[in-house]
This record gives sequence, C-alpha cells and structure tokens, in this order.
Amino acid sequence: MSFWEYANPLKFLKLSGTLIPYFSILATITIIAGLSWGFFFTPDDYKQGATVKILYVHVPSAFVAINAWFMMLVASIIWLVRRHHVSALAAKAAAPIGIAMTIIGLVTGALWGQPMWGTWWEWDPKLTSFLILFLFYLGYIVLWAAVEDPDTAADLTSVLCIVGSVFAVLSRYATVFWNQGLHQDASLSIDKEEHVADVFYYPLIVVMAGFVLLFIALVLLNTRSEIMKRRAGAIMARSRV
Amino acid sequence: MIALIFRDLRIAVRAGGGFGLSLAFFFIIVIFFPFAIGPDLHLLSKVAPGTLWVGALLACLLSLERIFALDFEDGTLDLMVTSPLPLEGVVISKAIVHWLTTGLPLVFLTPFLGVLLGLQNSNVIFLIISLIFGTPALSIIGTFGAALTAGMKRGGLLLSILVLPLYIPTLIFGAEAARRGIQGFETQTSILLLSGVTLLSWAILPFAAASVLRINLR
Amino acid sequence: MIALIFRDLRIAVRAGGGFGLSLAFFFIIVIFFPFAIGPDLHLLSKVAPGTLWVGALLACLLSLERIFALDFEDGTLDLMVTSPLPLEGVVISKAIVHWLTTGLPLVFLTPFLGVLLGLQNSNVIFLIISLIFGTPALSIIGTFGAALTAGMKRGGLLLSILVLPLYIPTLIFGAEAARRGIQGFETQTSILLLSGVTLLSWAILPFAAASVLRINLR
Amino acid sequence: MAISIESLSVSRGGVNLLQGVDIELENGQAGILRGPNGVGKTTLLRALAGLQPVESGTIKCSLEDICYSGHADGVKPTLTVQENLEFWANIFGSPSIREVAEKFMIIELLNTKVGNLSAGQKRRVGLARLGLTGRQVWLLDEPTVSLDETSVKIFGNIIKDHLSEDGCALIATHIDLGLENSAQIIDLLEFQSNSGDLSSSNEAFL
Amino acid sequence: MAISIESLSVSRGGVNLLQGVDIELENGQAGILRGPNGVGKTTLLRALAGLQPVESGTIKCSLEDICYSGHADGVKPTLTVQENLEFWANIFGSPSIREVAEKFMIIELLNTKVGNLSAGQKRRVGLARLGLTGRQVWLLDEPTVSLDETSVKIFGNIIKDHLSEDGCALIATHIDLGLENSAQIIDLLEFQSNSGDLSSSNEAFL
Ligand code: HEM
Ligand SMILES: Nc1ncnc2c1ncn2[C@@H]1O[C@H](COP(=O)(O)OP(=O)(O)OP(=O)(O)O)[C@@H](O)[C@H]1O
Ligand SMILES: Nc1ncnc2c1ncn2[C@@H]1O[C@H](COP(=O)(O)OP(=O)(O)OP(=O)(O)O)[C@@H](O)[C@H]1O
Ligand SMILES: [Mg+2]
Ligand SMILES: [Mg+2]
Repeated sequence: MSFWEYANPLKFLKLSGTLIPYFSILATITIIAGLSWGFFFTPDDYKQGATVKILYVHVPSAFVAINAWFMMLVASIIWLVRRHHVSALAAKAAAPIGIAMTIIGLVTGALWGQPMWGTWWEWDPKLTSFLILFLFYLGYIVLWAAVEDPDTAADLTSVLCIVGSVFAVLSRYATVFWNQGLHQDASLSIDKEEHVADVFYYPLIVVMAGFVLLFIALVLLNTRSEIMKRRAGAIMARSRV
Repeated sequence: MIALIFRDLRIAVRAGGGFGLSLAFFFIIVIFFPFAIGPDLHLLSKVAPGTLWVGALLACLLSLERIFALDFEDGTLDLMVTSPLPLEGVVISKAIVHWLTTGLPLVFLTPFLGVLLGLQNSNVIFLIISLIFGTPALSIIGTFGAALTAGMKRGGLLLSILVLPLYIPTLIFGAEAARRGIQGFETQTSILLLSGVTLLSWAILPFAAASVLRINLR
Repeated sequence: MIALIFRDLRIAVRAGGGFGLSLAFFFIIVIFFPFAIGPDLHLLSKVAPGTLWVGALLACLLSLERIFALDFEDGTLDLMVTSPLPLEGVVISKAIVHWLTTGLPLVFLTPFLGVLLGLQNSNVIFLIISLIFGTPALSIIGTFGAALTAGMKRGGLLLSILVLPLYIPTLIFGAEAARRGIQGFETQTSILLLSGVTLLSWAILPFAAASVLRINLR
Repeated sequence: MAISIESLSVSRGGVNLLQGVDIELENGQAGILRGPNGVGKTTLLRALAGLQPVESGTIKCSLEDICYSGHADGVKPTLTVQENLEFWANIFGSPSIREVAEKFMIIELLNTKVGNLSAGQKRRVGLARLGLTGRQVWLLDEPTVSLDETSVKIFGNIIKDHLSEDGCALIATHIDLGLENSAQIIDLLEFQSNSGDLSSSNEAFL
Repeated sequence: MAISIESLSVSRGGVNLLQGVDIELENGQAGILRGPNGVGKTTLLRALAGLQPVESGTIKCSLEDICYSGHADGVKPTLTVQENLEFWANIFGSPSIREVAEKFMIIELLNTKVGNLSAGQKRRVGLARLGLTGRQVWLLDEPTVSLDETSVKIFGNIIKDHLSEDGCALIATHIDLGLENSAQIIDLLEFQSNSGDLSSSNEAFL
C-alpha cells in the first residue's frame, strides 16, 4: 500500500476523520502544559521582567508561520507533478492558518517590542522579512479567491507559490543587506545558551511542539472542509445538468 | 439607484470583484516606502503623513478603472442610458459604491500602517480625520475620470494621468491637515478647506461625468 | 518573435497605445511627493532616490495590465498558442517591448525629476545606473504577473498585489545602490546583487509565465 | 406604439452613411433592416435609440418607449442569470422574472453564473431583458447571433407575440426570423448616400 | 491532411459534455458540427486545437496542421487591416497578403483601422487569417456570425476551394453554408453524455 493512496479524496476524508481528534487533543494538552510551565514555573527574566513570557506565543507562531509556507511549497510541487487533488487543497487549506500565525507573530512581536525596544516596530531584517512573508501569503490567498475554476486556481497558485518562494528567499537576503538589525538570533541553534536560557528553553520546546500539532490538526480540518466543498460543487454540477 | 448600488456592491464582493484588493494594495504600497527610503524610523515618521496620503490616493486610483469600463464593454452602459434611470444617478451610485468599497476601508487600516511608519498613536487620529473628509472627493473625482475614459480599452494609465492633477487640491489640503495636526498646529482651516473641496466636487462632478459619459457612448 | 516585437511596438505608439503615458505617470507621481511631504528641499533630497524608485516601479506596474489582457480578450492569444511561435518566445517579446516602452524611457526622465527633488547633478548618475540595471527585472516579473492574471477582467489591482511582493528584492537593491552612491559609499555590491536579481528573473520567469498562460487559456 | 422616421441622415466616423431614410411602422408591425455589412444598420439603430446624434431628419417616437438591444448583451458574467434579470427588472420597475425566463427558455439556467454560459445561452439572457422593460418599440441589432435553430424560431414567436400586443419592432438581421411575410422589409442600400458625402461636422471644413 | 478522432470525451467547468465522439474526416472533406446552444461545440473545437485538455480518447492530427478560429477574431483595433494581416503572415511565414485579401473581399479596407469596421467587416478580416496560415485542417467556430448573405456565400466558396486543395474543415455553425450536400453532418446531440457525468477531476471527489 503506497502513501499516495491517501491522495484519493475519499480515503483522505476517512483517515483525517480518525486522525483529527487525536491531533487536536494532543495539541491542546501540549500547549496547555507548555504554556502553564512557561507562565507559572519559570522565573521572570532579570532584564525583561514578565514580558519575556510573550516568548511562548511569539516564537512558536513565527516558527509555524514560516514552516507553513514550506508545507505549501511542497504540496504545490506535488500537485503540479502528480496532480493529486488533496495536495492542492492542502496547500490552499494551509494558507489561512499560515497567515493567521503570521499575524499572531507580528502582533505578539509588536507587543513585546514596546517594552523591550521602546517601539512597536523596527525595520529590522527579521521583522521585515516576516512582514514580507505576510505579503506573499496575501498574494497567494487573493489569487485563490480570484480564480473560479478550482483546477485552474490550483495550477496558478502552485506556480505562484514556487516563484514566490524564490523571491521570498531573495527578499530575505535583501533585507539583511539593507539593514543589520537588533532582533534576537535563532534561539534553537547550537549555541542556544547565548540567547535564551534553559529555563525558558524547555517549556518553549513543548509549546512549539504543541503549535506544530495544532497546525497539523487545523490543516487536516481545513483540507477536509475544502474537499467537502469540492464535493458539494460536484454534486451541484451533476444535478444542474 | 438603490438597485444599482446593490448590484455593484454585489459584484464587488464576488470573486474577481476586487473588494479588499485596494486595501491590500494600500498596505503594500505604504510598506514599500521604507524599502525605498531606508529603514530609519525617524526619517520615516517625518514623511509618514505624506506617504499614507499618497498611498490612499494610489489605492483609489487603481480601482477607478473598473467603475465604468466593464459596464461599457459588456453593453450595460448603452442599456442604462436608454433606461429610466437618470445618468447622474448612475454616476452618483457608482461613486458611492467606490467610496464604500475603497475609501472607507482605507481609513480603518491607517492606524496599523501608522505604527509601521513610526507615527505616535495619538497622532494617527489626524490622519484618520483628514482621510475621512478627503476620500469622498477622491471617489467622485475618480468617477469623473473614469467617465472620461470609459470608451478606451485598458485606459487605466490614461485615467491616472487625467485624474491625478485633479487630485492635487485634495492631496495638498489633506496631507497638510495631517501634518499640521501631528506637529501640533491648529488644523481647522485645512480641514475646512478639505471639506470644501469634497463638497464642491460632489456638487458639480456628477453632472460633468454624466455628460461626458453620453459623449463617450456615441 | 521579431514580428511580434514590431507589432507590439507599433500598437504601443499608436493612439491609445499608451506609449508615453507611463512616462507621464512617472513624472506626475514623483512631483506629487512634494505636495504630500511638504516643500522642505532638504527632506525631499533625502528621500529622493527612494521616491524615484517607487515612482518608476509604479509606472511599470500600471502598464503591466495591457501586456496580455488585450491579446486575451480579442482572441489573439488563443491564435498565438496555436501558431508556430513558442509561448516562451511570446513572453520574452512582450517583456522586451514593455521594457523598451516603459523602463528605458523612465531612465531618460530621471535627471529632470532629480533636479525637482533637490538632487545634486553629480548624484543623478547613481540613480540612472541603478534604474538601468533594475528595470529589466521589473519588466519580466511584471510580465509573469500579467500572465497570471491574463484571464481576469480588469485584473489590474490583483495583478499589482501579486507582483509587488516579487518586486521587493529589486526595489531594495536598486534603491540601496542609489542611496549608497549618493552618500558616497561603494555601490558595487548592490549593483552586482541587483544584476543578479535581474538575470535570475530573466532566466526562470519566461518559463513560469508561459506555463501559467497555457493554464489560463484552458 | 408606432415609430415614424422621416428623411433621416446618419453618419459614422465623419462619413455620411445613410440619407433620406423613411420608415413608417405602425402598431403591431415589424420592420426588417437588410443590407450588406457596413451599410449602416448598427449606426441607424443606435441613432434611433438616442445613443448617437443624427445629422438631419425627424424621428417620431418617444425615447421612453424605445428598448434597444445591441451586439453586446449587457449582462454581468459574475452574477447569476437571476441576479442579472432582477437588476433590470428593478430598473424598469417590472415585477415578474419567472414568466420572462420561461418565455426565453432560460428557466433552468436561472442559478448559473452568466460567465459559465455558452455563447447562445448568454445571448438568450441578453434578449430576456426585452421582456422585462415593458417597452413597446424594440430596436434589435442582430438579435439571433449564436442562437440555434429552435431558439431562433422561438424568438421569432416571441416577437410575433409582442407585435400582437400592439408593440412594434425594428430588426437588423442577416438571417430569416420567420416574420418575413408580415413584416416590412427595408433595404438600406436604397438609402446609402453617395460615397464621398461627409458628415456635417466634416463638411464645415470644406 | 485528414483528422480522425476516436471516442473523445471533453468537459467544461467540471461537467462532462460530450462522450465517445468519433469523427473521421478525409482530405477534401468538410464536417459540420450541429447541435443546440450549449451542447459543447465550442468546447470540442478548442480541445481539438489543443487549447483545452481532453478527458480521454485520441486525436490523430498533428497540432502543426491545425488552424483554429473562434468567437473572437484576434485582430487589433488600433492597427490597420493590412498591418494585422502582415503580422499573422509573418508569424506563419506566408508571403502574399493581397491575394488573400482579395479572396476575402477586404481589399478596399486594407488601409482602414480595424476599430472602424462594422461587425461583419471585422469578421471577414478575422477569417482572412485562415488563408495566411497555409495550414490544412481548419477548425471554425461559427465563422459566419455577422456576415451578410453574399459574404456567407463567398465564404462557402472559399471553404470549397480549400477542400479541393486537399484541405479539410470542421465547422460549428447554426446556419447554412452551402456545403451541406457534400459535407459530413455531425450532430453532437448523439454524443451528449448522460446528465450527471462529471469530469474526471470532479469524479475524484465522489
Ligand atoms: C513586531 C515585532 C517582531 C516580529 C515580527 C518578530 C518576528 C520573529 C520571527 C519571524 C521569528 C523567527 C521564528 C523562527 O525562525 O522560528 C522570531 C523569533 C524570535 N523573536 Fe521575534 N519578532 C518581533 C519582536 C520580537 C521582540 C521584541 C523580541 C524580544 C526581544 C523577540 C524575540 C524573539 C525570540 C527570542 C525569537 C526566537 C528566535 C528563534 O527561534 O529564531 N521578537 N521573531
Ligand atoms: N467557463 C465555464 N464554466 C462552466 N461551464 C461552462 C463554461 N463555459 C461553458 N460552460 C458550459 O458548457 C456548455 C458547453 O458550452 P459551449 O460553449 O461548448 O457550447 P456551444 O455548443 O459552443 O454553444 P453555442 O452554440 O451557444 O455557442 C454550456 O452548457 C455551458 O453552460
Ligand atoms: N468608430 C468608427 N469610426 C469610423 N467609421 C466607423 C466606425 N464604426 C463603424 N464605422 C464604419 O461605418 C460603417 C457602418 O458601420 P455599421 O456598424 O453601422 O454597419 P452595419 O450595417 O451594422 O454592418 P454589419 O452588418 O457588419 O454589422 C462601416 O463601413 C464602418 O466601416
Ligand atoms: Mg452591425
Ligand atoms: Mg459556441
């Protein structure tokens, strides 16, 4: 039995139906556990005070936002190469979640920036490329909404996603070149101690795992509803003839 | 007229209708300025009111082309002229729909963009006020421009060139009002002048636009 | 391909073809900034390179819609696809014509606008160089965007929203090159990076645009 | 409601196309405009509908009674057939769409978006507007383009119904509508002006 | 040059329109597609021209031999007739425009801007492109829309000439072209798929 069997919409509906409850429960548990650990059982930072706790929402949402785009890229390529409808719809389903996470990341970042840097916003490379990511999500979603025929829309958005990825990477380098900023460097790199202390680090890992689970659950859910919509459309088309 | 307004609103929110797009365009074009000017927040906040006003103006401009051109191409305009609806009513309905779908939403986005450009929260209010009083003028002037170019295929660029000069008074008074407010001067005069421009435009341009439309249909 | 280029150039210079309009738009939009920002020449000269770059970008943007939409509407594109001309060739011809009628003329106008914004004569050269290296990228990226929205009626606004994010690297490197040059820093790196973006775009986008066009015609 | 035209002269693009056109239609009568491509059928109909100025001559018919239908259908591709018809019904203040939709055989298409219709189906929607206006004088410019044979016949019958209710119709068409026996055939070639005649606005420069 | 289609199936907007279409045209033969509005004539022709994917079935005919002409004319309103034809002649590498222009009766219009032509004149310019391609298999979608009677006859003769030169043509039309005696009449109603058949992309969801 090959993995591609689940590219059949009906099989996918069945499988996702059983998986979603598990993922949602797991996600809820991990997020609640991670957040309470982070909120109530870690000390306030000596410098940042209690505001450091925004970290537990900010970093996971930013992480998911970036990786959601990757997922969409992979799904788009699969659609273009193998023409599995589920793949195209999964890409479509991930976009609103991705953009929501981007907005959460931006808002929590801004809320954090106010006490930390004394400003809501700074044109720092990381922030800027994050904002640019928001624009790419926006274009992608708008294109889906504007094209009526679902297969055409899937094709067009897939090409846009691939081309967009190239230009998103270029933009990232461009912003670095444009302004060397004051944002935190990656906290999950090898020399992590330098940035985020262990006490904050472990609960953060838990919350991030929770966000990833949540993302998977939401994508499955959204893909399901997209499939149902296509189904309803197909049934309508049949009855209309 | 009500029927026309509802139909146009309905078309606007349908797929491909373009609702929300001018909002997105406003957002994007405003955050393009930092890329062009450089990341210095202090400098940015100085040019912020002007940037936001130019952005709003461009967002209005880009959505003008749809106003009449589609109706012209598919023959609706011919039929509308021969219908009981007065052409002035058509123009006013179109301008109202344009403002509802473009001008008004822009106002709500302004606070967020203000933050990105380093404006103080308390100062954003001046921008909002100036936009509320100014954008209706942008809509009716733009409708007049759209009527002028209704007969042309893809006349978007020509339309821009015709309309932009007409936008100058609105832009000057509007941006001035916002800038004065932010710098702590009194803003009443500029707001008054701005409203004057708006009222004048709504008083005379519907007739001008209707006559121009009639000419374009021959 | 040569036939196509000549035909399109001929259409562009005919009445209603839009040649010169993007130039006029560039001119108008750049002189709008003083109205919006205020008459302070010192401030203006600081934001001049950015303003000129944004102006050039907008002028390119507004002329994109014509690239495929007209050919789509009157059926030419259908016929072109079934003709011996490869679709990639069509895309490249279109991008070349767009650059010749829009990007290149902008460069010639820049010195005059630089003066209006208080730029020193000796500094204008940096703007010109950055525009020469950058505008071809704007044309081919824009052609890709036009191909994406070819099937839509009045897709101008949607087109802008899809294309603008893709313009970011070009804008950043281009404006940066101009700014650095004017401030007396070395500009080689930014120019190199800018050319890199241009070359990359011309290398990959014709294929992407052709495939997207084929999809849109179904 | 009748229409009467006397020694009308119309121009297009600076050239005088038709001269001395006399047409007299009574209640319940149809006129069929014939003539080769480019003779000026479209131009004449647009002039009668008030969409274009006439050079000289008189038209006796109130604009309020005229309903024009041209090459383009005036329907919005993103709206459904029903929404399109409702809009025009609203504008003209006429009540029932269903009846008209039945007459024009688009009842099953009511909930389809116009953009998804075939050429002929779209044309039928465009023509259905005629039934909604409640106006008496129909000016039709090649109404049957793209229609299949049955639709053409049905449309012919619709026109006959309209005539029997004391309406009248002036139709430019190249094909047979089944009205030819009772209708007045007007060959526009008779009224073609001598080549070289210019419109009055061009004359002024000679 | 012949075209042969075997058990072709085409869809539009997620609905399967035609199924099991078998058409066999030999050199010098014309096929006339008949069928009511919306049956799928346009869809079939576009699929044959390679503008739209087919669901299943085989088409035996090289795309290089096919010349498609659709509802739209593919002429630029701001260019003159001559410039328009020159462009297509260039693309297809064919030499003489005059001959073709004479055949299609647009020789006096050569220096007129296409935007200033009447509906029928414009159509003739669009059709003239057929003569320039030098291709053998003509796929024509309602070619005679807006043409007057003489033009229709002349166009019928042009098609006959083309056939006698071993070309072939598949024509969707609602009106008589004068070819009906010799041509193969294909009624698409026979191939209409059962209502409720969906395209493969929609089937996947049921
Ligand atoms: C609006 C403002 C902000 C935005 C848009 C933003 C955006 C981002 C992004 C995109 C990431 C990368 C996540 C990843 O690569 O996995 C991130 C991570 C992070 N941000 Fe922010 N941020 C903002 C403000 C702040 C502030 C004020 C702080 C606190 C000083 C902060 C601290 C961090 C930390 C510690 C990380 C984790 C580093 C990592 O995992 O890569 N951020 N933020
Ligand atoms: N874009 C579309 N999306 C969905 N359905 C469509 C679309 N275009 C056409 N259709 C449907 O497909 C069917 C076939 O259309 P097609 O244009 O092929 O018909 P046709 O035989 O050419 O008719 P006509 O004689 O009216 O031109 C019609 O029923 C139409 O409603
Ligand atoms: N915009 C224009 N400018 C100049 N001349 C025009 C214009 N439009 C049409 N003409 C010319 O006016 C003449 C009459 O055109 P009209 O459209 O009235 O013809 P028609 O009788 O409707 O023909 P058809 O049967 O082809 O529709 C034509 O010879 C045409 O070349
Ligand atoms: Mg006509
Ligand atoms: Mg058809």
